[in-house]
Amino acid sequence: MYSDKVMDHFMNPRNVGEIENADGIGEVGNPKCGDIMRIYLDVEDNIIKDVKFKTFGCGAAIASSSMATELIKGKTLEEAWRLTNKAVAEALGGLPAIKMHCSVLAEGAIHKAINDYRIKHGLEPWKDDKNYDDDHHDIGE
Amino acid sequence: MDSKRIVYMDHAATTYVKPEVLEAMLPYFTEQFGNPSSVYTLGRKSRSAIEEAREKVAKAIGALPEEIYFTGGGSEADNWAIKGAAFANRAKGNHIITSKIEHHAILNTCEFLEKQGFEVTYVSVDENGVIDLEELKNSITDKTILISIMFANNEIGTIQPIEEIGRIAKERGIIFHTDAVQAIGNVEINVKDMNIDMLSLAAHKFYGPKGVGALYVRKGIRIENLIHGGGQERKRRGGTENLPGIVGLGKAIELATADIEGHNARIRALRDRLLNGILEKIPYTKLNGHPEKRLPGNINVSFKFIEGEGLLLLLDQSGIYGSTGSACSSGSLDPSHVLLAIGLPHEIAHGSLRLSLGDKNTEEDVDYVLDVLPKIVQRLRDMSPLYENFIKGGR
Amino acid sequence: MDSKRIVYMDHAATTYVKPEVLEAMLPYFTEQFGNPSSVYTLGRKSRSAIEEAREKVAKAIGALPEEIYFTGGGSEADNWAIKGAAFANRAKGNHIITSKIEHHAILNTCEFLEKQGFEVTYVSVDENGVIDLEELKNSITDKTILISIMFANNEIGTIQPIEEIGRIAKERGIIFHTDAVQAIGNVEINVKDMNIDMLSLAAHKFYGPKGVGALYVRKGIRIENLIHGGGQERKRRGGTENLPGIVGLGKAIELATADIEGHNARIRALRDRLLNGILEKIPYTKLNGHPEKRLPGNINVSFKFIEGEGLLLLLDQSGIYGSTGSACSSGSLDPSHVLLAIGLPHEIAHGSLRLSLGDKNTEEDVDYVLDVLPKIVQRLRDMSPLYENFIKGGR
Ligand SMILES: Cc1ncc(COP(=O)(O)O)c(C=O)c1O
Ligand SMILES: Cc1ncc(COP(=O)(O)O)c(C=O)c1O
Ligand code: FES
Ligand code: FES
Repeated sequence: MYSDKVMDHFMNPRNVGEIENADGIGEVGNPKCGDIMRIYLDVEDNIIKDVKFKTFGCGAAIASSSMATELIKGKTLEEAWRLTNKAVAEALGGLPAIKMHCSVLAEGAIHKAINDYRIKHGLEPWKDDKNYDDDHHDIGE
Repeated sequence: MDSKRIVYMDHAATTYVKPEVLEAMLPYFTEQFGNPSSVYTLGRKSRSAIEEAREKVAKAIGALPEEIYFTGGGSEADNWAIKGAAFANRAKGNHIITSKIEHHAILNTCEFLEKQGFEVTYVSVDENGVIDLEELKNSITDKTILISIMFANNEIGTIQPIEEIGRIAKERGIIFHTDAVQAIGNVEINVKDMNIDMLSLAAHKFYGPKGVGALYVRKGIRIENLIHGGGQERKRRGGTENLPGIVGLGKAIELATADIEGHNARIRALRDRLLNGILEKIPYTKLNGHPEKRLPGNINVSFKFIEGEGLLLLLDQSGIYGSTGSACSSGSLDPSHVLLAIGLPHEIAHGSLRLSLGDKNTEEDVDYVLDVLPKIVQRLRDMSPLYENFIKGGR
Repeated sequence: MDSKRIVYMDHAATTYVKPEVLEAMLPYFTEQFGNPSSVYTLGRKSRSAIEEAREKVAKAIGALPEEIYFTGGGSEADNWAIKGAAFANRAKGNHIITSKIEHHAILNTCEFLEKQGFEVTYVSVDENGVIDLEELKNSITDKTILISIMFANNEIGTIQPIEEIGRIAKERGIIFHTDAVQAIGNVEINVKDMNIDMLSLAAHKFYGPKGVGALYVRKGIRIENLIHGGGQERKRRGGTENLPGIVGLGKAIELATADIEGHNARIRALRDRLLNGILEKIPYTKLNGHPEKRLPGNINVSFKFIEGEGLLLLLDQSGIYGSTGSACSSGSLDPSHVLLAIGLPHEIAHGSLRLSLGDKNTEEDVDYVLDVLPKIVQRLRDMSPLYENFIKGGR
């Protein structure tokens, strides 16, 4: 069902954990429909110095968290904002169709963490065209 | 990745075929392959093999051989029973009673029938998964033609008060079907004593082959065919008989019902050792299903703060095979309807694990699982934002 | 009774499982038995075995793998196709067209649907068993939702003009199903070129196991489920997959379609030797079915003045296995509907013998039958009052 890449990131997830006094924290999901992903950012000079995650979700959700955090580490906030769930899925060697929505969580949690940082720094939050807390179970199939 | 020890604890999903069963089947693939409907010797030999298997199935559940019809599996038997009774009794009424925790072979069939103009009542269960008998009685109307309640639940293992339900149905003259796919070999069944009119079973749940099952239909009960066709199964189920499969089913049910008590005692002892170990070693864990009235090999527990698919994948890495009611591992992305019906909140249903023990499991298997499982649960909890909240909230 | 030579010539009824096929199946009973729906390794291996088989089936008929659904046999595939299309398209229309010579899996399904408010036209065939295309065209109405015409007939072997029928159905936007249970391995089939929307097949007709078949459903065609249940077969056919059976089907169809021309040439040569011998040696004998457009292994002849069941029993005594369209050997006591549809009078239908040749048959088998059969026919004729009348009348 899962590619070797997914299994690798699931078995040996990168960046699991939390950051004390993080510059930005984003959480999406809803325990009712299953998954919760929380992302912690450490930002210095507009660059993501460190990132950690905690995820309550399936193998794909954990692997997506791991891959997404790897992909934004060391990037500017603008670059991180542009990371799409599709790019995460592709970097994982693909996800089963019904598991695509798990990668959407990663995109959403990053966006929220970035905007959390922006608000804390008195900046205007960037506009998001998706509502990540919607029942994501329609996404995918 | 731990050692390559393999511990299969998903017998409720399917079992391997026992060597004696396969051996009984083998001649019927290549040598004794004749069509049982043919008049010649080769066909007649096939016919007697089938009739012998029919007698074994009948004996196992206290039925008459002529009340047993072979099918292509448990789902076909369930579909046939429900649709067959519905279409044949439409003139009498259009109301069917079943439960909220049936297998999808029943539930989705009922949904289909609702589209065809039937009405279905889905009776609730209590927190242990036991049918609410009062609700069942109260939902009977003079249009009720069928009650279908499963003998034992595949997920949480709860065994239903089948005899009582049989009595209620009989008093009101309503056909009573039970899906006994999980019960065969684990519970003593006598269809006459229990007033069961129809019963479904599937060979692959008791060390027989996949793709073959049976429906018991009490003499005198008229149901419409599901697979229309040739004159097979006394014209009630078309299709060239699955000869090796049927022979395997016969052999398997004979073995599975030869010593139910002895089998149960052994499996239950192992199961309890495992269950008690899990509850002792892993905090924030809840047993699902009835504490006593449950299948001897069934464990269903919910580990708070984690999700079941990840659990299964990590167990797999250690060679342990189980299953979960988590949404994430089901095709539909809904958590188990059974776990929801017993009142579990979504996130607790999410963290459920079913381990179903079988004949080859040993004490070493149990100890191995008790060694591996707590570490895996902890590893997932350490990744879980819910656990983090809980620990911080607790501090 | 004669020697104990065994000559099996009833391959159209069922075949033995080829050793290579059985060998491919064996690991899936005892070792590789995991439930294909499970996420763990054992389940994933089962899943890939099934998907490999699906690809083989798809390749054999020119379909896409995702257009293949496994079933419990040919009859289930037929029932599913017909009822599935009917129930799913009720809003569009309630008219179905089929032929008078379909298998009972089709005919009895249509009869059931007539009780549910559908209308069915049964198109005639000519004296060779070929569908009347004009009648078919003329029977189409704007309520017609489905045309189901078999690829090749199981009794008389006649092959239908499937491409033409596909074209007619396509032009009118009507779903076209064909029962190809007898055709697989004997006729080149390409569902795309032939405009076939649904196609049924059964493994046990081409040296695969009994109790497993498949339905091809062209992408975009919506049919209602027949076996409602779990999420198997992309939610379109519930039931734990018959893993060894499906693997066997895959292997068997690969073997059967690897060299259809070579296979046909060999079987046809044997068949013609036998057929010509019969017609030469046994007077008052008539070939049933089309002289050329017929299955390569099929012989169907009527011996005047005698009845088929006795013929089968005497052949059996000599180790020869065939079949008949005689009423006396069918459960229903009606002679074959196919033989009646091609215009045979009852007493000629009565004296019919079908010999269907297969891969293991040899020239020696043929010669043995040519030695035994004329004597048996003569023996029965000598007992027959019809023959007496004829001989006396002829004198
Ligand atoms: C033309 C045809 N259709 C359908 C069937 C039914 O197949 P099965 O007996 O495998 O269900 C058969 C054989 O019995 C057949 O010859
Ligand atoms: C309770 C119950 N009913 C019906 C079924 C369906 O049986 P099968 O998968 O053999 O069609 C199963 C198993 O999958 C089951 O556990
Ligand atoms: S997190 Fe639930 S399906 Fe992926
Ligand atoms: S003579 Fe006995 S059934 Fe025809």
